[in-house]
Amino acid sequence: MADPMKIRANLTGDSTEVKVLMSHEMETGQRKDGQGKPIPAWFIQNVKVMHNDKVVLTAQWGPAVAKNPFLSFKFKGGAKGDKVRITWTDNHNDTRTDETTIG
Amino acid sequence: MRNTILGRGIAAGAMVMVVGGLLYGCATAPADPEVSARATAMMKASFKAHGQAKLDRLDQDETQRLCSDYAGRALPASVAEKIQQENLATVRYPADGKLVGDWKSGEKIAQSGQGFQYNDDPKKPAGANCYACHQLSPKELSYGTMGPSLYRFGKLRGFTDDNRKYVWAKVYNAEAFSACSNMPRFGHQHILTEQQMRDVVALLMDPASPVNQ
Amino acid sequence: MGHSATSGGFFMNADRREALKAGGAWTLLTLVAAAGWLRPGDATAAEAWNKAAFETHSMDETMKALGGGTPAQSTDIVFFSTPDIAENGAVVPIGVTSKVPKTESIAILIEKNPNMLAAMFDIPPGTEPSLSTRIKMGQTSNVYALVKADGKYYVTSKEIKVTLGGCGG
Amino acid sequence: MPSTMRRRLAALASASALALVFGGAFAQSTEEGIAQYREALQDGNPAELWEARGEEMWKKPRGPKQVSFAACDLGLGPGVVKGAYAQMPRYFPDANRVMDLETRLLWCMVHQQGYTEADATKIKFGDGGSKRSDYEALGAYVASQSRGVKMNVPLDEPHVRDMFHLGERMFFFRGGTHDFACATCHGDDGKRIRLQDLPNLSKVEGARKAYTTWPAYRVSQGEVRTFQWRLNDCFRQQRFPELEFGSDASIALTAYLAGRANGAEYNGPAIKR
Repeated sequence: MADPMKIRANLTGDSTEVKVLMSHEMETGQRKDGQGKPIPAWFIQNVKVMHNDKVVLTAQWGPAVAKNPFLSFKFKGGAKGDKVRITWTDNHNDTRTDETTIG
Repeated sequence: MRNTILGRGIAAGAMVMVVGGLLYGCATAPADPEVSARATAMMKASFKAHGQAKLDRLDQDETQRLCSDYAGRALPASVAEKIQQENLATVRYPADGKLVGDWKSGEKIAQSGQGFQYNDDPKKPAGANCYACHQLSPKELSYGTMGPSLYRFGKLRGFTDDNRKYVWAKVYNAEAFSACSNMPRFGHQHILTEQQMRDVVALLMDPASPVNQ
Repeated sequence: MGHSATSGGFFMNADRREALKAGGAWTLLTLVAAAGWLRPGDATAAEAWNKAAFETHSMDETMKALGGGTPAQSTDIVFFSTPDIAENGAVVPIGVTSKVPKTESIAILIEKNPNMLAAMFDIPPGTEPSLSTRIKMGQTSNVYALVKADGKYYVTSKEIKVTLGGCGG
Repeated sequence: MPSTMRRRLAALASASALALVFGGAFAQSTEEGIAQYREALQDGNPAELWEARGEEMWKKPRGPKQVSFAACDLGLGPGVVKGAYAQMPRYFPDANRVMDLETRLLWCMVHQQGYTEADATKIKFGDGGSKRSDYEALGAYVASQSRGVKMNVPLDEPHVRDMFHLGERMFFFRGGTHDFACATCHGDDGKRIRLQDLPNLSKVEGARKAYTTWPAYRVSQGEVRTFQWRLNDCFRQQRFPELEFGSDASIALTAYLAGRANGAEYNGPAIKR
């Protein structure tokens, strides 16, 4: 199973800054292994960030997003103690959801 | 037991018990021959042959030994002179007298850092990795500064026979001109082939080379 | 009905637009998803990944796959924390802020990558049209930040040089 | 439309490139560009993913004996992690040996958790993919627990001091086909290899700046690298044979560099190109 994400959500004024690190190969499908066989593409395709029950960001990624992806953005309306929940789904249909509390 | 990581450690620990007290309190003596000898013995026990890199790579020649022992101290003029003389004597010029090859091939050699590492294929040609330390063609932004800039080397100094011979000899054995130089001895240590040497000389000494534009 | 995560952004391909025009079913699904009634894993299955857009080699093809026209150059799109030179192409930080009113989505495109589109983000109201991420670059290239705002496309670009790092061995 | 559009975009691109040059708000030089790059990377360090994995590993019972690292003494008492990395390498009487972090972890795995040495050293270094090394996760975690702590390698201890001196000689040892020593690349101020600045590790300032960043996440490898890896790969590039994991030479050189960094605040695991 995929490793947990590392999520930070910090409130400054009325803006919540979310920073997330995900553990993922993000294999491009362009590389070859030691025997010269192509390594199949394996990458996160969809990301969704929820604040409590509201979607605050969705993303579609291609294999050009760097390995162990990083994403940072800000949204309004968050309060300390609220939940921020992030889900990713990759092209193998593997998925992972983690959450944190706004601090 | 001695073949394990932890086992080896215990054996070494015992050695420390014998000589450790002796060193304690002594001033730092970089070239203390006893410490150097123990460091060398420790290294030989701590490295293993891997691919083309065998343990004999830790056997120092006279130049390497002197430069190690005097590292971090002023190199006495007599020692420097000895190193330069001995290394100058190793320089060989090609039998056909042809010193300048193809700068395009030279540029590739200057870009490549492959060769002689334990994970390198010994059948593939080695590079000289000139750009790791020198600026050469202005098109390459990623160059190092351990050595001087060689941009416009031939243009500034002149495309003369003497300069071509000097470049050949310098690439062949840099210790012949500058004792304990950081530059590898590409000819003397058989890092580059004779033709590769010519190509590198061309990169610096061919008027058409991008280095001289 | 206002914005939802999937309405009006890059995520919408032609089929989806048709679905939306047809009303009813799709709108309900997005509302359900937005309200969090579908747990992640359920909802993600319904999320779109615009395969065609991730297989393009030029801006024209990308715009076509996204269902948009020629983007207008805009000084209201700004790169931040985006270096001019990348010490390693495997990880290149890219930050994009859009000051274009009603920004709905932001995409990052790398001209000389095997496929041009790297990432697209849908920005619902309440989320600042500003984000940063990291992408791979195979070589020195122009990087485009493409913004969709109020149904129109805007673009800005900068060149990022990719250098060979390390000892070269 | 296709080609005209492409051309228009190209024109836009060069126009904005000019704006960059004349605007003056962006990098004026390669060095500044690289500095911007490094600065931008600081925002999020994937080493945190390794730290989290290492913390879990540290706390869970493991090995044939199902013993956790709570029994493992890194020098400050069994299970104490806080500040331990900043005081390593150090002498461990129970092993009668100076050990760095990785060697000590190995010792705990073998002597407390019941692993064979062969099992515990099967994967010394990961490959950034599915091949993962426990040392990289544990190393990231233990090191992170010294963040903000001043380096304080016990150089007054005779065994450590002896290793420090041997490591110093090793630093200046020239050998191999290319005559390289550590000092070849790391013995002068203000030099770089390609575009990489080379810390002068023969000086206290350089050793402090460099040592306190390891272990580090290497973006080029997508992997956290420990100091054992750093030395191993330096010697590969030096054209030496392979430096063995946990060998005395590896510990002596670490003792020299870590000891030279004494007094500096530990600031890793860092993120590097």
